[in-house]
Amino acid sequence: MAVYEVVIDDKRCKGCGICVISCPKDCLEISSNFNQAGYYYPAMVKAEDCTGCGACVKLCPDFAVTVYEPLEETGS
Amino acid sequence: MAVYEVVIDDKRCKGCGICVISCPKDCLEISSNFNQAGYYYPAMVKAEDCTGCGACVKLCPDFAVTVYEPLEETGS
Amino acid sequence: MTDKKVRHGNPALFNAMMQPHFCPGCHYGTILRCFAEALEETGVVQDSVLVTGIGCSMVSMHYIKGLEGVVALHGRAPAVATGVKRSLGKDKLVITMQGDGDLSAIGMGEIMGAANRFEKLMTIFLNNANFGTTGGQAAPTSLPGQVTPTTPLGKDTDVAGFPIHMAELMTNVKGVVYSFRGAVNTHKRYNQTRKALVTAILKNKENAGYSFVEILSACPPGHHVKPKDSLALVDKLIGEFPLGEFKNTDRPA
Amino acid sequence: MTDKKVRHGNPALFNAMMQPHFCPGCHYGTILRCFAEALEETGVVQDSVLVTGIGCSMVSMHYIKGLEGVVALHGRAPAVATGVKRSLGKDKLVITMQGDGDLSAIGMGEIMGAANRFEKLMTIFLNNANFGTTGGQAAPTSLPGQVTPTTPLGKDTDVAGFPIHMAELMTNVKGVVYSFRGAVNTHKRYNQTRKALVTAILKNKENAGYSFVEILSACPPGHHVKPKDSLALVDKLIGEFPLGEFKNTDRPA
Amino acid sequence: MIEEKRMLCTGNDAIGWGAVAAGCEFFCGYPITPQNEIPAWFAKNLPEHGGTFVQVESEISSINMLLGFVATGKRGITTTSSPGYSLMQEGISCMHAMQLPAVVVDVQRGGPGSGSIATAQTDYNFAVKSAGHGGCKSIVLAPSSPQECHDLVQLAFHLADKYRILCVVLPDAIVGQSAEMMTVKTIDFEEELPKKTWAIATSGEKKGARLVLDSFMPFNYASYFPIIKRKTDQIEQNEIRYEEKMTQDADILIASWGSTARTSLEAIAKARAEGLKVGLFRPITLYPFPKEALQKAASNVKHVLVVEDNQGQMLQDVEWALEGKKPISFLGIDKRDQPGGMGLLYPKPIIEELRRIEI
Amino acid sequence: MIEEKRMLCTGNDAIGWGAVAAGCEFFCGYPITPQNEIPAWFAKNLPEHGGTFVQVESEISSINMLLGFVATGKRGITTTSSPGYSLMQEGISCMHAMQLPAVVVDVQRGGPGSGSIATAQTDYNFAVKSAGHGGCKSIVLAPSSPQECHDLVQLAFHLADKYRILCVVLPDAIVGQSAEMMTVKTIDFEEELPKKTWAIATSGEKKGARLVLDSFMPFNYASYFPIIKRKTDQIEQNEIRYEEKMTQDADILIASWGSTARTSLEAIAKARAEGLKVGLFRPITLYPFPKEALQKAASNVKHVLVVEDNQGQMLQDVEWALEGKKPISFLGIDKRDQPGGMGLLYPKPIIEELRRIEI
Amino acid sequence: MSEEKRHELIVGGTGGQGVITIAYAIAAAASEKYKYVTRFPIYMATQRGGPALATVIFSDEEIPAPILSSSDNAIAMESGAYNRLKKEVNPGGRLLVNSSIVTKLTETDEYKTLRIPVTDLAQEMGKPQMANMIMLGAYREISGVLTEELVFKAMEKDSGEDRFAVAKEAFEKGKAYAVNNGMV
Amino acid sequence: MSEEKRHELIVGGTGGQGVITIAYAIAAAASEKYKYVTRFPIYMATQRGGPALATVIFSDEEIPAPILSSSDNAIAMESGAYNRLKKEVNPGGRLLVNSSIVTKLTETDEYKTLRIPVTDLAQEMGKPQMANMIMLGAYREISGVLTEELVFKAMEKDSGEDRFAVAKEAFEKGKAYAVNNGMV
Ligand SMILES: Cc1ncc(C[n+]2csc(CCOP(=O)(O)OP(=O)(O)O)c2C)c(N)n1
Ligand SMILES: Cc1ncc(C[n+]2csc(CCOP(=O)(O)OP(=O)(O)O)c2C)c(N)n1
Ligand code: SF4
Ligand code: SF4
Ligand code: SF4
Ligand code: SF4
Ligand code: SF4
Ligand code: SF4
Ligand SMILES: [Mg+2]
Ligand SMILES: [Mg+2]
Repeated sequence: MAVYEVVIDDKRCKGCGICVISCPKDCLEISSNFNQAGYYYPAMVKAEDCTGCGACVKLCPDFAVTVYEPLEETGS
Repeated sequence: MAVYEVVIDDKRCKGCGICVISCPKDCLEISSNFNQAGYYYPAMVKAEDCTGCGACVKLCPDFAVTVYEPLEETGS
Repeated sequence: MTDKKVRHGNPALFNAMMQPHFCPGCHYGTILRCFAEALEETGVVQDSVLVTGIGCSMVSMHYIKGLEGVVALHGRAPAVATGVKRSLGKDKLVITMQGDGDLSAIGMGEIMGAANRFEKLMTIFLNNANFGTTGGQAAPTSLPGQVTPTTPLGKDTDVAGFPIHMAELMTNVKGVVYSFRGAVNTHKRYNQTRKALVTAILKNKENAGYSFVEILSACPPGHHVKPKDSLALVDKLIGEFPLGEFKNTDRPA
Repeated sequence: MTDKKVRHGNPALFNAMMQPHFCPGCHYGTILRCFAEALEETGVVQDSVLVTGIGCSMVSMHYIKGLEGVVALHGRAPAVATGVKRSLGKDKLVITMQGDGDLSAIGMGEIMGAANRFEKLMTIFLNNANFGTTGGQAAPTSLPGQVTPTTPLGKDTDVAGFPIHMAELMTNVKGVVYSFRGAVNTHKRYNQTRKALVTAILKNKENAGYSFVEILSACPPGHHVKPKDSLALVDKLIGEFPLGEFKNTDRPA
Repeated sequence: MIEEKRMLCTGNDAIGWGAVAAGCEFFCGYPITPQNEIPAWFAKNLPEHGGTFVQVESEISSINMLLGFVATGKRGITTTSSPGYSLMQEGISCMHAMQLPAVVVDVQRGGPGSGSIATAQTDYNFAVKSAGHGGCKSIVLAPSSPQECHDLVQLAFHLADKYRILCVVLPDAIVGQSAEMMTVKTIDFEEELPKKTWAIATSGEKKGARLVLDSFMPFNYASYFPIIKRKTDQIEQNEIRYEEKMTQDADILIASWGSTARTSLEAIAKARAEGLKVGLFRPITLYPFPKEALQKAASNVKHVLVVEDNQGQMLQDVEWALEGKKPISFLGIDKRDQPGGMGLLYPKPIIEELRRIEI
Repeated sequence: MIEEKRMLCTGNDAIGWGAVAAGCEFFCGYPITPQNEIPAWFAKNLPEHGGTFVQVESEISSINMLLGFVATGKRGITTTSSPGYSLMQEGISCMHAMQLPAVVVDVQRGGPGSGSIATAQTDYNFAVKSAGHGGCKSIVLAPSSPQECHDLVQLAFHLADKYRILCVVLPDAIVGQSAEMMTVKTIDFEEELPKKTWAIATSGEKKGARLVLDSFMPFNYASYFPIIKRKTDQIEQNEIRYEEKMTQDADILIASWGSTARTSLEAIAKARAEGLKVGLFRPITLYPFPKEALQKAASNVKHVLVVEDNQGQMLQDVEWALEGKKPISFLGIDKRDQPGGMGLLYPKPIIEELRRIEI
Repeated sequence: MSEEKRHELIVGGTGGQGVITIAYAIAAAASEKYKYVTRFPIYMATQRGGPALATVIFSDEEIPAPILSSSDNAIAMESGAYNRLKKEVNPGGRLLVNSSIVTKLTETDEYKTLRIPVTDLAQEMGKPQMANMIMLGAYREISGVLTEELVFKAMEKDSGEDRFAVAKEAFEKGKAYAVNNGMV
Repeated sequence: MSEEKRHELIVGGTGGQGVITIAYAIAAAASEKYKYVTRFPIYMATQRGGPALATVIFSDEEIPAPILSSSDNAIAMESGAYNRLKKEVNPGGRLLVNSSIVTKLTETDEYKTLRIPVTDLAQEMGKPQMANMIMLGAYREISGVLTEELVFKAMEKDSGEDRFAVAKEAFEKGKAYAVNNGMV
């Protein structure tokens, strides 16, 4: 099961594909959806492979990617 | 007897003393004569020591020095 | 997934009101993120002023919360920054951000003048090997053979010269205490560049001298490549411009 | 003495109509002689144009017979020279002569721009570590502690920077094929400098690239020394600026 | 000489065509919007016409490089836009000092500083009133169409050589960036031009540092200013150019230059349709200013309206020419349709103003 | 506030004293004759008064460094002479775009290009008509003595802050290099100045990129030009300054500025001794030009003679102001006693001209 | 449809969408047929993504001003342009809208609004860059100005052979959409 | 000698001869006594050796112009300056000439010409740089303007203590020469 959640802010995305190329696990792919500006944004295709490394976040020029991890439930 | 003749063009000379300092044989000295512009120009004081090296000529900033040598009489 | 927290997100200093105005695939946004992270790490943003040059990065201060700035005339950022720094004094950091046209063409006199005067400034030099803003003309940094509006048959070194290596050139100026060239086209290089920015900021903070950080960047339209090929484009630039730290010295005396 | 001939006299190219306008003890006259000798040796004067900067050497073309020239605006000689060279083509030599204020202060952009554009020019850089013409103000080349009208307490490197080493800096530009620093305060150095000028002229003649010859010079009033101490003054400059050949390469490709 | 041809062409490209048609052998320049098409045009086309293109590291170097090139007696040009034109002032002044013939084009962009990259006519005073420090004046030509860009660049080269003077061509960005049908053709000005005996290194026989001695250092007031005076007298006498449209019966005269003259023309057509008799006076030479022609054109009108895409610059010259004899009002940049960089001065506010004027 | 004292002082040094008296905290500049005494003065004296002196690598850097300094809300100055003033145009234009208050001094030297290092008044048009590209205008003040250098520099700082505008002080080299008795004293202009809320990094509480947003990029015509218009209207209304001497009964009015006004005054004294009734009108603010005051001063004279050490520059403003109502003639640089750099415009040719004028 | 004496068009979008190219093609085609043609880019965005607008006028009579504050014809490639242009179409004129992107439209009877989902159509083709050529095809067909041949000639001149083939295909797609949806 | 209401002086020579220094000393001294003083360097040579000229005026009344095209008093330190100044001395005025260097003098009755061999006198002192101070001493004595004390005060302010002693010695030498040669 996927540990990390990768969220693309499709309004910000310009469909450059940098996140797709820079993901070491090839988790992302450009989808066939486009936003208001006409850009095709990416989607997660291999959620289970994602290591949460953050390459997609850091290298996205448009501040459009966020990687989430599960909250460690303390005290349980 | 002096072999080389060192001639100072006193009109050009600005009395800087560079020729005096740069002569390796200390042949020149600033004289007590001054020109129309008020500059004290140098004079030869040790003609016999002059090696004709040309340092005084080359280093004079005011194109004021010439070193002559005797004409070799060819065919005599 | 149940409850979650951000593992990798936008830096807290990023002004989320801004929608980056850069072209798809441009690395300027990435570099701004990297810079914002370095400012965050060093905690200096409240004491910093950013002076930008004219180029696609000219409104960079708007992207970072709490960063004041001046947009200098084309090429003059180091002079403007000097004025700001001389006024604000040792406790403030003044940083310039300039493109390669801005810094290595029209602004060569200003960067050399300020560095040689031993100004306690830092410069972030965005080298995308062309004049992005004006339509991709050749810059002094452009590669041999590069096709641009002003080199339609490819840059001919015989008449347009070779790419200038600013990070190396700066090492010859005694007032320069730090010189580095990085890129942001891989995660690792991103981190190295961030570290270099942190180092430069800290040098600036202690008024050690002039710090210079060159960052190679992609300009897809200028280089006639697709946005997705922007990472490979920077690899090509690295072929001409080696990455690394070229100078890191103490304050000279 | 009987019949005699000149053993060492003024170069044939020296325009004897001119009375040097330099101050007593200034080395500019000596440098002009040295340059005239190099032009004579290489036989290129009829094919040469001299572009001077603004400074005490600005009317240098008048001292050399048959040398055409243009007096450029302050700092802009390399740009003007480029225009002349691009018009006249490969068969003509275009040489700039610029002071240290002219070249390393206001003209830094132009010299770096032209050299980086791989112009086939030659520059004679007269470094007397001050702005002679305007009354001896500090130049980017001035020595730490040097007292001038703009550094009345001596040049403080913390606010005015360290002396810039142009001959070394130029080696970092790929288009530069020759870089040398000489002096004319001894007979031997005079001869070395002349040789360097000859080398640079020949490089220029074959359009190999940019040639740069820096010559240290005395400016007695600017340095508050007597004319006769001008030779020693240059020794002091050599302490900061080492003499020698810094680059001598073939035409880069 | 260039082969005659007709084409759809921008004002910016027309400058290239005009230069090549005039035998220009050199372009140097530094990119700046809204004239980037000009260096691109030269980069592509000048070599084919036997000329040399150089992209320079700054506008300061551009103007000085141009100086060096034209000092050898050949024709050369540089082009820029407002901030770059500011940077060229010292060099421009120097070319006047040396009396070097050359052509400089300023495709104006908006406002001071880095300003806007869009059109404006905010450089009138700057280009017309003084060629940098020292108070010389360049001949300043203001085209209002691509065809006129092409023609006036050729005229600029001609006048430059005729008077040994620097000529400035001053389009606004509307003129530079709009494309229209245009005929490329070398214009024969039917005047013999003086030989460039002052040029350096053009002949085998050496002339010494001619340029320098003739006109430069040491600066000789007595030999310099009288020459300049004679020259400017001749220029003011012979080289005035302007266009008049529908002035015969006009009650209102619009004085306008460059693209706003054409915008005014559209307003005039509509105003005439409403029965208002309006005419147009368009100076083509901004310096020399067509003072007497304007006086004549205005002699029977009841009101003069100056229209410029700026804050009122030619206005003072119009006031100066008309010596308080006619009521003069101004319509300018604050009447653009939009505040931002995309705003333009359209015919509409002009028509409204024409309706308001009481005659 | 500075201790009041009286001394023999050159106009150049007086600029330093005036600046320090006005609380100026920054000087940056690049050497150029005939104003090298100014940087030397600041290098020596500014640190003692708590200010910072920087010798810059060029005039372009100087003006931009000044921009950076004053952007922090403090008072700063740069000084230069004509060629350097040319190089500052883009920066000057930018300071208008950003509406930054600062003082720039141009101690004029002669002619275009590198020209002569001696005096002239050849920068009138250049300084007055346009502050670089974009068509803004600086307030331009022309002193005619060291005392006035000192006073007008203070006024320049005051007006700069009052209107958030760049002020230019425009001495000629005679004014800059001659020494006279002068009193150093901080002038109280008795007006409260607006707070510099726009300045960067002056308070703990951060304001974001204020300067940038307020007035710079993206360039906003609608918010910019109306502000400038309001400002210039106020300036033209409130800040006109001029001097009149012996105009009451004058048949001939000499209009002159800077040092030539004083030369004219000597000529006037001699002419009056010969029975000629001559008066002097001297604009002190060249922009705003004292148009109405000149009209008034000239209302009863029969002839106006414009005297300038140039080719006729203020002349057009005088013609513009007088609207063809008075005969106007000009006496200028070609009446110097000597052609070379040592030539000056002396009272003699002015007296001769006054005798020639038919009234 | 009868030939017009004077035709006006404003094309608006963002930099990178090729609005300038549409205007260029129309103007170039018109230059083969009309004595007077003007083409003017009101604003040329520097970076991709900024606003870009261009106007075209062609006429048998001299064109006084090359700029247009309102027009008989307009094309809006995205929302920013639509919001501007919806106020600048002359009564009785027409406004073509890229309805893939512009989804919120203001109803009006003043002029005709024609919705063409060119981004979707381009994606169908697998050529997202060709949205502008699709719009050009629709526009030519709907307005009936000039001739297809003239426009093709202009397009061919502007692009290489390969790209022209694709552009032509896109043009045809736009034409077909207009025809099939009763817009002609 | 009675005090003048207005005193005029032009000093000419070449850069490096210290002509400006003479003018400075006179003007500074005058500033202690007169309400109005002007001092103006007509030309400041850049390099040593170029022409240098300075004027001084002091007066009880306002001085309209600080420049002088002719003067009651003049000093010529070398030939170039002499050739200019010989035409600029007012009738009845005086011209002091450095007769060590200026050997060709034009005879005139218009004004008094006074020959002082200041370069020779300086050499006698072994201080070639002090020729200007010798001239100053002679000038003060011959013209009788101001007072010796005022001039000394000005000289002292301008130079350091050491140099003032030498300068004073030179001044005295000039004064003595003027007295001994009946010039006063
Ligand atoms: C004086 C002046 N000249 C030219 C320009 C036009 N201009 C704006 S940005 C730029 C070059 C931009 O190149 P670079 O600095 O590399 O920045 P990039 O756009 O690549 O980020 C130029 C030439 C200007 N604004 N000012
Ligand atoms: C634009 C401009 N700024 C300043 C000057 C004044 N100026 C003339 S020469 C010079 C510096 C001279 O120094 P350098 O180049 O070292 O020559 P040097 O006199 O020492 O031979 C300066 C600042 C000028 N002529 N033009
Ligand atoms: S976090 Fe790393 S592994 Fe996960 S999608 Fe992003 S780049 Fe790929
Ligand atoms: S890197 Fe960012 S902008 Fe590019 S495709 Fe991925 S999410 Fe979109
Ligand atoms: S030639 Fe040589 S040895 Fe003779 S005087 Fe000159 S320097 Fe001295
Ligand atoms: S080096 Fe020349 S100028 Fe100097 S003292 Fe000797 S001869 Fe005279
Ligand atoms: S033009 Fe180049 S540098 Fe500018 S935003 Fe686009 S990609 Fe980035
Ligand atoms: S000022 Fe200096 S550089 Fe100039 S001539 Fe005199 S000594 Fe030489
Ligand atoms: Mg770039
Ligand atoms: Mg120097």
